[in-house]
Amino acid sequence: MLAYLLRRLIGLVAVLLAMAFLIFALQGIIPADPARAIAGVAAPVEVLEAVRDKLGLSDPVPVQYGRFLGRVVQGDLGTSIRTRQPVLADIQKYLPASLELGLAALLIGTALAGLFALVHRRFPGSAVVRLTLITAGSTPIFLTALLLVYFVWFRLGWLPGAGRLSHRGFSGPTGLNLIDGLLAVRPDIALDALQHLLLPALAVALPIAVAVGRSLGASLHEVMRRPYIRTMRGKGLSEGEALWRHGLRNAASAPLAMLGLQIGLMFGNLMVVERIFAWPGLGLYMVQSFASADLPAILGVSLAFGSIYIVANIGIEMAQSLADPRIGLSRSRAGAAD
Amino acid sequence: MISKAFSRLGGALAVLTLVLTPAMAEEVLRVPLSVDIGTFDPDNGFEIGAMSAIDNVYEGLVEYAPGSTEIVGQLAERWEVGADELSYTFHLRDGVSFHDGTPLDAAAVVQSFERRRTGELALSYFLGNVTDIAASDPATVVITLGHKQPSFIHVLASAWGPKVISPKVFAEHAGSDLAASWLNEHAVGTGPFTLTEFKRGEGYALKRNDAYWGAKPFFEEIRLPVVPDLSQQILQLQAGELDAVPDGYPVAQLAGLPATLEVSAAPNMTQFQIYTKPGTAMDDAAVRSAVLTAINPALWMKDIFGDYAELSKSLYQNAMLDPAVPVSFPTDLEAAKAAIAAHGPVQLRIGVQSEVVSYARIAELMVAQLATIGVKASVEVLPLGAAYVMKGDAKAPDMLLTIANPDAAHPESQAKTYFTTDAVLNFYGRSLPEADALVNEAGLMTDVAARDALYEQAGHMYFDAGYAIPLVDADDVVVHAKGLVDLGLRPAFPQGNIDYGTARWAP
Amino acid sequence: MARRGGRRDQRLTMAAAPVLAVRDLSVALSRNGRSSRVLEAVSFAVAPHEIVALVGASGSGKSTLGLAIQGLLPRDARPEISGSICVAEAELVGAAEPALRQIRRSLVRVVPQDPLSGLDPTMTIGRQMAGKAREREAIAWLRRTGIADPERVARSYPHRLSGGQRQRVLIAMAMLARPRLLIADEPTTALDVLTQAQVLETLRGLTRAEGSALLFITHDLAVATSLADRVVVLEAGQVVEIGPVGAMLAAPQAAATRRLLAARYDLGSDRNRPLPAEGASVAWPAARRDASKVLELVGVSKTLGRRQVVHQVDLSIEAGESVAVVGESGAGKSTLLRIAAGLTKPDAGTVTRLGETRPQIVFQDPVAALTPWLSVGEQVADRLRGLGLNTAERRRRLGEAFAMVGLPESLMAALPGELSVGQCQRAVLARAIVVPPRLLLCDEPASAIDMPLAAAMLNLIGALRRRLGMALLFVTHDIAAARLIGDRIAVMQDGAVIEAGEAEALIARPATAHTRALVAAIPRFETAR
Amino acid sequence: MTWRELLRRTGWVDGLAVVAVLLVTLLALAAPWLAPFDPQLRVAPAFLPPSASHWFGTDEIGRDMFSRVLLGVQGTWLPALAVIGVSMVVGSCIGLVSGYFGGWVDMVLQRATDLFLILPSVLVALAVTATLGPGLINTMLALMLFWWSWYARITRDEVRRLVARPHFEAARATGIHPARLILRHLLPGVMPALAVAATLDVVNVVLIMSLLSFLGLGQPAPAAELGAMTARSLDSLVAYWWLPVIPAAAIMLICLVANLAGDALRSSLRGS
Repeated sequence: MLAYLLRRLIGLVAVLLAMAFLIFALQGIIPADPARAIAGVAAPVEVLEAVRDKLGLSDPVPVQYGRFLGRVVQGDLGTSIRTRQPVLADIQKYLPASLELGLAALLIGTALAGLFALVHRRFPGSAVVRLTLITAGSTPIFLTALLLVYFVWFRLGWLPGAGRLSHRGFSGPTGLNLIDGLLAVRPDIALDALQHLLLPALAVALPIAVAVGRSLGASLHEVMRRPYIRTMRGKGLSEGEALWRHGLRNAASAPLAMLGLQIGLMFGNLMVVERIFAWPGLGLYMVQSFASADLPAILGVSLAFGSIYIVANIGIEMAQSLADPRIGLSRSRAGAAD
Repeated sequence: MISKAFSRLGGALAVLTLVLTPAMAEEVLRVPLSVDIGTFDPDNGFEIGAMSAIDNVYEGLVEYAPGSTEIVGQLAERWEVGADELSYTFHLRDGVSFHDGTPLDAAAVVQSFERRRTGELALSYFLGNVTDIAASDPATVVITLGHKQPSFIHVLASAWGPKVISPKVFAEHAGSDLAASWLNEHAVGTGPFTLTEFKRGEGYALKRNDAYWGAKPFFEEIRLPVVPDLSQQILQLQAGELDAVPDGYPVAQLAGLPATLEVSAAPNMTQFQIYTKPGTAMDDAAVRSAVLTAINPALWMKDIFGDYAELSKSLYQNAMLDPAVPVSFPTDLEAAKAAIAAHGPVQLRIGVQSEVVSYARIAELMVAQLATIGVKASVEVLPLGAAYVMKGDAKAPDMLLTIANPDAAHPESQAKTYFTTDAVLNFYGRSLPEADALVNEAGLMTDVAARDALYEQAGHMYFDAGYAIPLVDADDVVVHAKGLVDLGLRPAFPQGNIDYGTARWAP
Repeated sequence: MARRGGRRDQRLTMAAAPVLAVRDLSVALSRNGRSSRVLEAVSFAVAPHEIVALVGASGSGKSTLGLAIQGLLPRDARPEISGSICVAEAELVGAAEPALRQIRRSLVRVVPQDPLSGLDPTMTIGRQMAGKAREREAIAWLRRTGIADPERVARSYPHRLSGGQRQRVLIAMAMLARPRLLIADEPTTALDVLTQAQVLETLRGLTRAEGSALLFITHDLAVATSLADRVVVLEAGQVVEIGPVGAMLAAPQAAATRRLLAARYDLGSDRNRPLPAEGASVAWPAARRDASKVLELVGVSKTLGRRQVVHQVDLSIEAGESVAVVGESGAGKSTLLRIAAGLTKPDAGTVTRLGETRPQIVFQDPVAALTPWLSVGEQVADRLRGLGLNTAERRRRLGEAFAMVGLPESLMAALPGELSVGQCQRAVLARAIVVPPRLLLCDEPASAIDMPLAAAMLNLIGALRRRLGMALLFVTHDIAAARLIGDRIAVMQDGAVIEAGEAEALIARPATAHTRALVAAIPRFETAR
Repeated sequence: MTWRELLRRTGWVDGLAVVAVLLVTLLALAAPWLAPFDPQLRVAPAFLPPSASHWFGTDEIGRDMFSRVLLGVQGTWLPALAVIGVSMVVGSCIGLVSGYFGGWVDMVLQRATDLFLILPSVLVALAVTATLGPGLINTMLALMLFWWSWYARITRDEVRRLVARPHFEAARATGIHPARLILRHLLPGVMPALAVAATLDVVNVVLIMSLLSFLGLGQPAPAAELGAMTARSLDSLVAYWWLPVIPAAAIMLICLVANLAGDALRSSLRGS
């Protein structure tokens, strides 16, 4: 286990280095000019040059990359061009909102996926169920989000459609308002945070739920025909018991893998949803960084999201091996002998 | 089944929401920001969205009067220009104090202006021509220029012009960077509002400065939530959760606004222009004339801007300069078609600086218009900052659609930023020395009519040489709740710059 | 339980109330929308304590009957059932699901066919046997099935256990409920000969001790007769013969029974002629032999992972000679075969092969050995490429090969999935001999299939090798098959050849205990009691 | 399993979906000839609601929406196919080499594949288009940069699985030429899994392209790409619903068809 974690940690560092390099390599070929973004549109050439020198943008790319790596190792992701704050500090500031939204979306998504899978099992081969799910899964996320805002908030007024909290000036230790509200024994805050969270989380969760739900449905369908399920039925277990005790675990691997894939796709959706719901998270920060060619910020957020993605995938691998003891964490390469 | 369950849950939560949402006090103005405020430092920040707030917290020596390009005193009650046109003497207003209680004096002005001038900050170039800033007595500041610059007073009145920061800030937070990092998110000025909340990504809040020297603002608090998505802004405005959408409300929807909303529009110095690359088919006078016929803004302006724009009369914004002879576009479409047919296939690549909606719409329209005369046009969104490095680049698009939006309401700002050979934003690096000479000559003149005549003449030369094409001057359009008045929009300020100090609910 | 009083009068005709009474049972299942009758008017009964063997070839409907008795016919197949199944006086046909579950929980238990896939791979043995509460009881039952370290096994996941252990676990799991009726559905097909004998003994011992009746489903008449009191022979969904074992062996009534008996081979079968599976047979012609060595292995060793799979093996085969290698699974015989074929390189020792045509292999599972998406003809013809033959010549050779293995030419365009198992077997052989190799290698070709098919396969291989003059290396766990096919037999244990010699002599006078055990484990045509 | 077998096993809904995929492709190819109006020209007043003369209404500047949506199908479907096609060819070649040769070749190629698989593709695609500049080619490049790894993994796993299967071993043991072994005994077995992944992937590619458009990194203005059309007219949702909704509905339809076809392939593979 420890060896596994260590190996994955080394892998993580390798991936981060590669990612940093990729984005840095891009920087070498783009005509974009962060110095211009810093100095302003009308700034004279001398000012521009001064800013370039100050940022070290006049150095060759490998030198910049080396310098960047050196700093990253020390936990310094550079200074954002737009906010003029250390990128790390910015990430710390914006991360909790994204984390709250992402976790809630994963939770809702997984729950809905289970629901979808059960509906799928209850009405196998139902064209209506399938078409509904696929349609939901192929709607552009921004349309889903805006329709949710329009109907649920604007038209019906059931849930708030923007922001994280109606209360101003509340903050807690974790930065996740829902949890902080509970920690501070402020049910009003927790409830308010939950209300604000539901719609955007639902928007992010929907594609996850559809993809994972369909995968789980298909996987269950297959597993429930395996001989060992017949053994368990032969023991007198009911359909439900056989499904919960034996089917689900055996069917978990493929949907878990799909969940991992969806987490990768979720980062893009987070940017959209955070923008539409005015949700002050890393996605929003990233989107705004695009507009001002804020490369340190783009790089920093990419690294942050990248790390989260890798950690999430390690988690998923562990969940897979937990569900099925045959899947070793070692990912053995030796062929099956004799 | 799912939706039913969900609707029940939603209904239950809705009831709670109503109970929990605090009633809005009437003295709060809520205006959304599309983009985070990067920095609140008046010497560093140039983002359009932030300027309203910065200009309501900080004040300079002079300012543009609302609704005009006329310059009036702000912290300076009056000023004189020396006979040599190099020294400017400002007499400070009495009884002004900063938000932290420090009284305003000449030394404070000098300290702030010196920071701007020498601090290597983003906006330092504003005072590039200043050689000396001195306090001749506690209520008098004397600024000395290196060479004659009649436009200097406009520089001071610009939305981005130098502001006065409390000396206490420098005493307590100077650090090694002239307090730049502290001033990113904090502010102590003399304006009608103080900055009380700075939460990037979430929003900002200003509180009324009750010790303000001027007229007491109507609103007690200004809330500036970050609402990046325009659709969301519109919905929130219609739902009454915002009081105004300061910028970007789709013009096509203005005719059908709900009864609770209304529009305040004012002329603005937002001019859409086209810059052309040398060495394209447009160098042929006949083709150029045909293209001008097709993209004639008179043919499409209303489709995009409705009643909220006017045709540009020259390469200078209409609000800045009223030309004796406006530029004219040919109108014979049949002749244009014939010219293109005679010339052979013409393809044009139109570059736009970003995927801003108005750029996209105009570009789309121009493509459609050009198609009618047989010119094939395509649109490219340029990578970030690419527009600034197009000089001499053969792969650059054939024309660039952009907004010219000078710092100040003075033709020199426009000409020296965009047209002259050494202009920073002379995108394609084109050069017309005779016209440059006229601009330089005009820059030294104090007689406004004579000066403008020279600028106009230079403008015609740039236009006729095919450097740039003025299209449309777009209005400043603010959509807001009915009854919000005195928005204090200024033509020389960026769009949507509501003056929180004057805005109020009509009784 | 609601129907308890229903048919008392009829049951009184039997000596004791039967544990299982099947009457006039007909079952139709639909596949791909087409309904077909799988069981037709089946009637039989099982008395308490009795062991009844249900014997039939594959496709005879015996497994469907087993499922019907549990009330577990696959729902996808839309079963239509008529007639009656009574288990301990409870009627199953038409019973509600909860009642069926109650019956499965306490009255009828099943030991499924395939121990490899019959256990939930994600749960420890102890948990899936009994849940947390009754783990101690589960361990006790594991011990009673002959598992040496039941505590460890209870904590293990299925994939850590051997096939025999898993089958014992399944038996323990079934017996845990002390059922009135235990159904064992071909529980030993996938097991080694030695293990098979032990598992059968365990089954018999436990059911006898607990007083459960046993319904034993098998295709192997010898296994059936060695275990059961009575035999029910099923053919094409109908009961064709029913009666005590002794009577049936002495005077089989139905043709199906006679066919099953004829296909059966054991250590007493005549090895000088083909098995009489397909009617009367004449003696084998003598094989063409000479002293040249087509294969010579000297001091061959192979290690896979940490395990030495083959250890210092010497083996040579002369032209036209047939050598059978016998051993339990894991003895290293398959690896030895792969080394002989040149598919695996030995770590030590030398391999010498004679002849330019590389040895051909016939693998264990004939269906799996054919590429599913290519037609049979194309796959056989694959080996004719690169020989410089023209199209007509190729067609002729292909036709010859098909004729030699007894496959109609019309099947050339068929995909493997469209063939029966027997036809696949012949196709595999056709591919091996279309260009006859000097040496043919067979990897347990008769072990995964029904007895009649196995007999046919042995006959065919015997005929082909004699006709084409091929030498043969035949790997099997069944010493009876080895005796029939091999001129010589080599016995392997733990990677080493422990004994080798002329077939008859070796079986008559085994030199090692292991060989003696292998010989003893072969079921014979007599009741064990 | 052959394609013949595969088509035989699909139900009629799924069979229809397979046909519909071909239809959509034809529609995309023939869009310029099918469009009733020039999609670039202003042919009517702006913001006309759907009517008999303009089935999908007209857009902000008076172009015919029906013609633009047709062109949009072309501008969405063909790039998506290209992204998937190129990624599939590149990925499957790498996967084939990796899976067939095994050993250190497999090791090296799999590490590389892993690296691309583990990078959050949308994120890097965003960064790439943000830096290279928005545009069709750049978007496609950014997507392909990652997409191949997915197919390489599928192919490799599938090849490893097939290579371990008895029929491949048996075919290899007969001693036939390696080229024939790979082309006839291996590749056809890999294709169905690839085909399933590819059809289901259309949705992902189309949605990511629309996402880039919404974030201002999609195809520039007049280009008729469905995602961009939806994203750009999103603020008209309340006033002129058809502007964003109709292109979005077209996206859904495309995805639906592709998904159903993918399901059809998948279920017939499993032999439902």
